[in-house]
Amino acid sequence: MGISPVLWQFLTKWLTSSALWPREASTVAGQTDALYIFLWLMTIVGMALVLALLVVFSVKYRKEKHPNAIQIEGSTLLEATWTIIPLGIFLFVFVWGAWLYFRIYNPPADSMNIYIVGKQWMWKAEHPGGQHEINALHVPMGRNVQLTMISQDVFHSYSIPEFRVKREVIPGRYSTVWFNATAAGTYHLFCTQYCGTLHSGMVGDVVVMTPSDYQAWVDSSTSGMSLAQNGERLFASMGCSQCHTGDAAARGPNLAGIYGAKLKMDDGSTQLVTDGFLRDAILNPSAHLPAGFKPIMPTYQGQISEEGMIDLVEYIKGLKTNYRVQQTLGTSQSNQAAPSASGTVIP
Amino acid sequence: MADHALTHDEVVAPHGVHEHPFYQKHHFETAEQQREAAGFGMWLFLLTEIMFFGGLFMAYLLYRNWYYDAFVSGSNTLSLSLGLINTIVLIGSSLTMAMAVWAAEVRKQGALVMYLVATIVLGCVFLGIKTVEYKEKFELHHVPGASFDISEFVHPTDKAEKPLPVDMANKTQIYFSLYFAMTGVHAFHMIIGLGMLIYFVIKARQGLYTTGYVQPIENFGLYWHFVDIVWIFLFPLLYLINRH
Amino acid sequence: MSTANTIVNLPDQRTAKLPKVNYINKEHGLLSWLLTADHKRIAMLYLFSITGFFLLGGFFAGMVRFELLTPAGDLMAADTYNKMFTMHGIVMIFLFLVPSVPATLGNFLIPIMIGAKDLAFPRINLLSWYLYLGGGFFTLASLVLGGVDTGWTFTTPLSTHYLNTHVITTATAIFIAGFSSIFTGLNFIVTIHRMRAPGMTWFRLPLFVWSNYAASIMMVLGTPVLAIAIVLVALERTVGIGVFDPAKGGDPLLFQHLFWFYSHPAVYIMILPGFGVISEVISTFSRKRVFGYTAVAFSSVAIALFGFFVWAHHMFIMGVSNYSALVFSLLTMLVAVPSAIKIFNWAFTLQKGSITFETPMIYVFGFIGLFTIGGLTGVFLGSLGMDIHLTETYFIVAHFHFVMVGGMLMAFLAGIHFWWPKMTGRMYPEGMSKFAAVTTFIGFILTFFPQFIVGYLGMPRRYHAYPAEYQVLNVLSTAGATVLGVGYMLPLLYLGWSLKYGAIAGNNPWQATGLEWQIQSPPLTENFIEIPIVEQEAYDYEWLAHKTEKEVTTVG
Amino acid sequence: MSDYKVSTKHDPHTPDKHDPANVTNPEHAEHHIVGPATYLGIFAILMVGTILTVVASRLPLGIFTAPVALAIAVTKAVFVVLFFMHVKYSTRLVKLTVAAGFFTFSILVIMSMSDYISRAWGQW
Repeated sequence: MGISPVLWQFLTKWLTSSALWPREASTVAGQTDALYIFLWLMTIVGMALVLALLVVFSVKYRKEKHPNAIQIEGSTLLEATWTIIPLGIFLFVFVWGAWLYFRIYNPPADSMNIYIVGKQWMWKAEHPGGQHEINALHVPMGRNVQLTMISQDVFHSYSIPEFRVKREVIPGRYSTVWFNATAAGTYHLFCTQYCGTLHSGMVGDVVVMTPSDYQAWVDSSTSGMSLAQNGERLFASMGCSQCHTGDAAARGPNLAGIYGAKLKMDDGSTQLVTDGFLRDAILNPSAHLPAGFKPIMPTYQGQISEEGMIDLVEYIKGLKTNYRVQQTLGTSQSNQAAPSASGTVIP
Repeated sequence: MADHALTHDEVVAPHGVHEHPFYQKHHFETAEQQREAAGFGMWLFLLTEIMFFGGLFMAYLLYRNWYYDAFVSGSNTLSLSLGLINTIVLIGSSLTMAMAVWAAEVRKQGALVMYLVATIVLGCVFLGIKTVEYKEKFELHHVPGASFDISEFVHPTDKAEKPLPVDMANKTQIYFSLYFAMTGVHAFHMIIGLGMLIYFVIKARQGLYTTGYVQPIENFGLYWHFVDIVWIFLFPLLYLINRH
Repeated sequence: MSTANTIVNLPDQRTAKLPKVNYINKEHGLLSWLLTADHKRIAMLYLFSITGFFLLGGFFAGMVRFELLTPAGDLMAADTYNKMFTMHGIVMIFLFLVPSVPATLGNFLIPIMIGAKDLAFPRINLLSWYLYLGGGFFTLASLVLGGVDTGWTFTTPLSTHYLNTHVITTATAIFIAGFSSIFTGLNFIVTIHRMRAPGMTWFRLPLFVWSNYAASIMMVLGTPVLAIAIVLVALERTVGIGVFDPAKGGDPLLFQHLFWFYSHPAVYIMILPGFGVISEVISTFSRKRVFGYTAVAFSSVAIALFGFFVWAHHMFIMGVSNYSALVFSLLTMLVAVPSAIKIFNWAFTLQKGSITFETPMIYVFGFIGLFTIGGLTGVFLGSLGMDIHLTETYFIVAHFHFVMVGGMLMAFLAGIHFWWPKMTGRMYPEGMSKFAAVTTFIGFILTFFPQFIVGYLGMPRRYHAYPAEYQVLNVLSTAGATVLGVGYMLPLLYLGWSLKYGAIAGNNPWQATGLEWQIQSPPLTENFIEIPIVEQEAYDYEWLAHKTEKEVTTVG
Repeated sequence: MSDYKVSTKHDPHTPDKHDPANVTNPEHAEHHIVGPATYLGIFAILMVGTILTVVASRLPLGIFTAPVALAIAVTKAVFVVLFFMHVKYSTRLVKLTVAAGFFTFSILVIMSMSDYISRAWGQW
């Protein structure tokens, strides 16, 4: 029975394209592969050593050749050798791996941010400009891209093998990962944390485009409203602007420029305002009370979807002045409704 | 009677050296070996119990740190007096259990039965009070689940209580989950213990444990004291988080 | 068999008979087995039941491999596939690997090896078996009722809020099986501490006893944490207590902490007893004391101790603190060292020995080869940066199968072949068993080595359907699984055959030094006619030669 | 063989002592009977501890509330373990077992909390 032509085709494809490792399509891919190759060398050398010992001893000391065993108690020197050398190698691997880990999980400050929402069984990507994607992610080549990810239901895991990048997407908490794609093309996107029936269907494509192609894509796929604009509408409709007016006498803290600041808290601690902090402060305000304010803010747990939360966070992140907040407030107080035209004005 | 050490021979081997006491299993060399094995085995079992409760204590520690205000408010709805009475009752039952072990060791059958019965009575009192407390929680809708109600924490009837913001009040459910899980598992251990105590009373009345065969009583004592120790931690952790 | 290349020394088959009285024929009837307190009979009960569950788990593995033959999910529906790999994991881990060596070989041998008549608590030992059956019953119940698809890891909140299958039934199964394991461990620890024969000091114990002791400590300390985590999952599902539910303020990672606090040590619970088997076999067939006895003994204890400090390496990408991950990764590197020590000590045991290659020894060579790869690929996963790409792919599947199947199952089979003559009094066909050992080894490599590559290429684990470019490697893997299946079925056949037709083994066919080889095979109900007084070290072949010589002169 | 009872290693003059090497039971401790007087004393101490812990919870101790409560609970537990559970008079092995339990529990708590506490360090 010959090899079926289909199988043969797959075999040649496997051997010619990605025989032992997937394509290196990000800046960390090469670094991960270097560690991987080092680790295999370690394995092969270790394995060869053990095999050599087994074979040589088996041949040399088999019963026909060596009928009487010579008892040896042990050898402290030898044992110390094979304690210390592996220990040294493992510690070296630890340092190398730790370096790589911190590199992959520490996004550079100048990264562009894309939000990812995972749910059973699809990936939603939300670009700051308001572009939405399902089971796909378009990114420009040569730019640092940070993904801020959250799950709506269970644990998922965002994995792009060609980038050697993966991180769990957690319910109730933002997690981040970043990459810098180096080669244009379409790559696999997998959910790697088992998440229920259609786990293996939670896949998609990561499309890396040249900057100009990317710009063209951005322009053609906009939904008309940026995340921040959506956030602004939510900010008004949820009543946030009633208290967070930016006035010195306001019931809520001034949010303009708050992102990235160190906030003095009611309990005396200091907290850095991050995406995660903003999200938690909206859901559990009393546990995130800045100094000098009363715990009067209601919780929005269960009232805002994760996408809405992202809009709000993105809005507050970009909030530099309270001018528009006060304007909106003035309008809504007179109209009892948020102005529907606000989306058309670019802040 | 003052503490004193009896050598083993005086207790178990009054007739001749080749006789084994009736309770010695034949795979043991000596009764003493059997006794130490059983005691050690019991301790290992308690080790697993430590880790079993340990998982719950770990969860408690985490959420108490996260949701301290909710834990304080939740804790303050528990009845301090009932908790205190129960603590005294349970430590009292530990005392009677310890006395039961002593009675078995000095072979006083009447005293042994009396102390075991006293332990049962105190154990039942504890569970009775616990039932009253649980019943109150059901009536107040403080049992985690669909009917859980936070209004008591948002608008406390007791004016001395600090009202909680809604988001923190929601977290009292975690406090009550842990309260029920911890006291529930504890009460479950007590129910098992009471069942065994009844068996021991029946056997003790037949004189089984006052012939030198102390080991079952002694091992059960270890179990009962362990349950007591768990409560010694549960009482301050659940009832007394911040009462002032 | 020529005496030049074997140490097998069987009694004259024309006159040899099984001993008239032994533990198997002392009492008759089903009840005498079901109510027995004899550790050897309980070991046999375990052997039969875990073999049954191994076959069941193997069936699920086969179904998984067949589904993966093609990229599309065409053999079964997605949820059926999910149930298949879930049941494969649960059955293999909780009902096969955890009890495999301790409950069968350990149960049979530990009392004999230390010179005791039985375990300290024979009736608790029987209770363990019934609890095991109870766990098995609930597993089967969940299967019959329609299965469960949580994966063996029960990840919250998937298992608590998002699945509509029989999670609680399965949780009950694991809870009960956990207590079986606790009681076995407890029994071993007490027995090893309190029941040793006169003269049997700690450093005269066979290494098999040491490694089972270390595993028992982990069973006793780790399993209860799994039990409480499972209880909380059940409460979360039924009542909605919220401790693992992010919507109510709970932390789903807390479940991961509690779960892996047991389930990482569980890996060592599974492998340590296997290490013990390897030490016994390699010493016997090279006629030499294990190189560096103390180092091997202490490395088991070191693994048991450090094994409790490394669990979060299963959670490196799950959102644990990066600093915490650093600590756990460092400790993971440290725990790899004792295993490396063992490998080299075993290799050097061969040096200047007088080596023969009977079946158990073939399995041991297979073990050393596969476990070395399995162990070193563990270093890949313990290394933080590497773990990001490798975890949750087929690489990790390959890694733990190399350790658990390549390591533990090989060790289990080595042990079964080594002690079969002692357990049944009969030998199995040597040629056939060597063939099975080699088949298993080849089948194993073919099954799992391609998974390292397909994993690095990015294929996620637990995928029902996968991109077409991974097919070649999956086909190789499935083909290998078929070979592996044959390799596992063979022992079942010839061991069964040997029960009736095998050659009479005599007391000590391998001329091994352990106390178990100095008594009749199969042994008496209480093992020893006279409690031995131990004056020799473990693996003292000169003592054995001297003793045999004396017996020959006395008889002659 | 089941009726086999008397082991040959027994020295008839010391029926319950082990062989000279005493390896079966090297950590043997004489069995000690604790009497009612001790038990009552311990009970009194536990009662005092119980009252103390209630009193302490009503004092404004600030961040020391929990440590004080735990310290009292640990002290009470130690008394129960040492006297009610006879660990003071037990073998080294039993003492070690008790210690091992609390050690493993502390691993669970410390290593898990190391994650929770350091999550807020740095922000990524």
